[in-house]
Amino acid sequence: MIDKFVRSVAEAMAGIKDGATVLIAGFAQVGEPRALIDGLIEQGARDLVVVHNTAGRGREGVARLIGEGRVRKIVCSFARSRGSVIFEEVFARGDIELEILPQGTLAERIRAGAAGIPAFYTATGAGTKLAEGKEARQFDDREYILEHWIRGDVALIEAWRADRWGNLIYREAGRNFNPVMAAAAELTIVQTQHVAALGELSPEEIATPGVYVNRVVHIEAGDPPIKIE
Amino acid sequence: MIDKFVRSVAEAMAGIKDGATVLIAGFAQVGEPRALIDGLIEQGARDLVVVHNTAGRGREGVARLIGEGRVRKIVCSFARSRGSVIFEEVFARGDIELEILPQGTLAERIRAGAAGIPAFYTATGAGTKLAEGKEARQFDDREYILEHWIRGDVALIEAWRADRWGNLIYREAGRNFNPVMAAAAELTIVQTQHVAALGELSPEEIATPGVYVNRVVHIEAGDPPIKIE
Amino acid sequence: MSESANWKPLGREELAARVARDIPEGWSVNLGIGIPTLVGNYVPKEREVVFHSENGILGMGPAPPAGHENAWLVNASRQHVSLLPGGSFMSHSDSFALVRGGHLDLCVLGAFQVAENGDLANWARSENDNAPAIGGAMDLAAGAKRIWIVMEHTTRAGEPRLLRRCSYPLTAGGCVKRVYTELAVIDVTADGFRVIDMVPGLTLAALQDRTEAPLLG
Amino acid sequence: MSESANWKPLGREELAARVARDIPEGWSVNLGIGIPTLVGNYVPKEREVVFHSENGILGMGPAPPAGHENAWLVNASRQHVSLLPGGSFMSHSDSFALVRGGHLDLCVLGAFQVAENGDLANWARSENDNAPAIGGAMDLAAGAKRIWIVMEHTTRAGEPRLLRRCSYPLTAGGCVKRVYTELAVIDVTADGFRVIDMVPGLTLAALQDRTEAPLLG
Repeated sequence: MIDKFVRSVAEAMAGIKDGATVLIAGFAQVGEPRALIDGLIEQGARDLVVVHNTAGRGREGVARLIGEGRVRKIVCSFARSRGSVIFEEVFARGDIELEILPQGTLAERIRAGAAGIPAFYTATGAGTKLAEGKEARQFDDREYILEHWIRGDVALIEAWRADRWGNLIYREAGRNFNPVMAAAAELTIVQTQHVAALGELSPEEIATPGVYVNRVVHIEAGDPPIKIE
Repeated sequence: MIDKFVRSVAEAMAGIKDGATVLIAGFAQVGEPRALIDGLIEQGARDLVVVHNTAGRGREGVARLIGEGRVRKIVCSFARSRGSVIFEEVFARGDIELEILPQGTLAERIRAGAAGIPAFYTATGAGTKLAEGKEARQFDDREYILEHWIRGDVALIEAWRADRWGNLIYREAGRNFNPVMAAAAELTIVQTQHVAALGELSPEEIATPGVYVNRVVHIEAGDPPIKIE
Repeated sequence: MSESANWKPLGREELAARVARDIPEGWSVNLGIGIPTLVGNYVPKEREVVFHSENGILGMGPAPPAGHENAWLVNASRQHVSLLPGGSFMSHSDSFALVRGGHLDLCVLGAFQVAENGDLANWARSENDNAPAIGGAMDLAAGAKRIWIVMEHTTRAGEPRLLRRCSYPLTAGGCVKRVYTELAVIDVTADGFRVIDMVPGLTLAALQDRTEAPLLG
Repeated sequence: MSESANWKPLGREELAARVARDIPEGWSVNLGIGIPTLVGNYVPKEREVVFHSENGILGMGPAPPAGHENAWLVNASRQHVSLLPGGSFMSHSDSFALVRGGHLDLCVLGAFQVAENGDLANWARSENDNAPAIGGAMDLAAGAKRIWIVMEHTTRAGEPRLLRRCSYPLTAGGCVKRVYTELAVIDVTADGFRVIDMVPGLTLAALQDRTEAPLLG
């Protein structure tokens, strides 16, 4: 019997290695796998490359992971912003590398990793400062730049409902980076708000099929905060 | 009020020009917009480039469109196969161009068209006869070939349920090429088995949002045939 | 500015309403942070416009009243929103495929500078910002069918923002189709900026005084 | 072949059952047309394997009895199938992203020829087929984590199919990990073909007689 549920966050995080590339989903704290991020801090892996939409806000989650000196490099679309206080400190000390990407390029590079596409051309960023050092090429008289795939060793995912095959359904804007990151990592770890029996999730509605999922832990995290950090 | 419903197939097909590239969804007659294909035959546009998984089987649908001499070029993954009798005749006479693609490359090239990616690298077909004339490139010691986007002037789509915004839900294996083709054409025309009130389709389950859809016609086509041609 | 006695600049809300007037029914529209976000409030409910948010929402409705927020429903500006009947959710990758594939009829953005060839600068005020927050701006600027800009006509110091060439780092080249300021509505054409509307009492000469690039009347 | 008195080749069904024996629980598996399709029938129901079909099905179950087909549920071989609890549907583009992104643990395909370096030829018997039916074979061959081949050990004319180099056009290079024939199970290793199982009574020498490339015992 396929059963991807594990009993604890500690079990879910087992085996993550120093130097791993970790994709962390979530947008504005919605669909963010906070319990797994805390679990990663607890687990102890260092020298991580973290791929997340921001460089962390406030003092929890990705910000805390950075603050504890565990992130060698952050790949994100929002670095400096109101609330990115911990990143600012660490970055000012020169203790973290930064790769800044347009948000859609970030999403598409992860999608390319999931789909076996090592590189693709995009108009986003062409002719701008972000194109520096990137290969440019014309197609039909428009300039595009070459972007490469991003693949994770680990993806941390928050789902609304999950079954024992690892099939996932998300909730409203909690979907965001979750499906694409879940599909782009070697080891995909999920925290789910609810557990569904096999066959209970609609086959038409499953947003991430279990094939992409390795471990699921049941965490009743509750709603994201209404006051957004 | 947004209302993408039109009253007839003739109205749905209005304005399709000679020389148009037409994406036609469906796989093994499931999710195939047969009424729209018949409508296109009726409508009269000629010199078409048709993108479809096969070069037609039997004597109806895409096969009939080809048989009536309306297709200048067919882009497909299955050309010669049991049942491709009409294509064979026309191809033997030299009256149709053929571009043959691996099925996944076909789907991904259409997805690239939908996503604004003019070209991408793929391992599929690298080192084979189908790579001839295509740019090859190594990434991480593996060989890939460059494939270009496919965009349609028109897409013909079959949905299970549609609302007046053009939001679509498909049925089981009837999804196939429908969502990706719907997103990759300038003019996306849908035949739907059922009409839903606005707000009736689950926001989590909508597979094609109405943004991609231009015209919808209600056709109770019924089930695909159990005896497959 | 002494001649301002003759005319009155639009306020933030009036400016948002002015933009909203030009959005036709049926368009798919993304609204950037700031004044652009306010535009949605001025599209009459019976004129159906499909609002998109980069984090995977189509068919956004107005902000819910305080105390009635849905914690799971935030837009790309991290504000709580609602979903209209007909709305739907998608992943970030599907959402940006929609943006980058040219499926938005319009994106309304703020800007620091716009050049007469349509170049847009709205993400950095200096070449030296080494840790910027770009978000989806470059994807939207390069991907949407039309970019309309809402911004103040000049900087607080009175420096023009409508320029021959942008001095700040570009977001995307040649993407801006129209600029709305508190003083005027200006199209970007093959011949440069063309004024299509001004606040009552303002003269083209007075507007030109506040604009670096030449204005066509 | 006179020495066949000493051993009995596997029939189609036995061959399918032999392949099924080696598929562990939890794998995601795509089955090609022909004998590969039969493999699913021999995986015991209690050993959960997630079968994939290129046209967008995960979690396929067995063929329904005649008269109980679901018209909307066909696999990539255009046969009616069923969906297991836990199964799901996806688009062709998502389905092939799954294939091409390396998310299938196994794909079982038929073949015309396999070379000792793992090259596969299974779509054309001649360079001159100018209108072939390729379908998803090249995507599967290039994308799945493992390709296992099920084929007859020789052609009807007795020509070997396990070769030093394929003479037919390639489907993909170096992709085959294992070959199942009616006579033997043969792994493709860095050193070439290695026999890991043979039908009772068959000798390595007799198998080598039917094989162009050298076999390691």
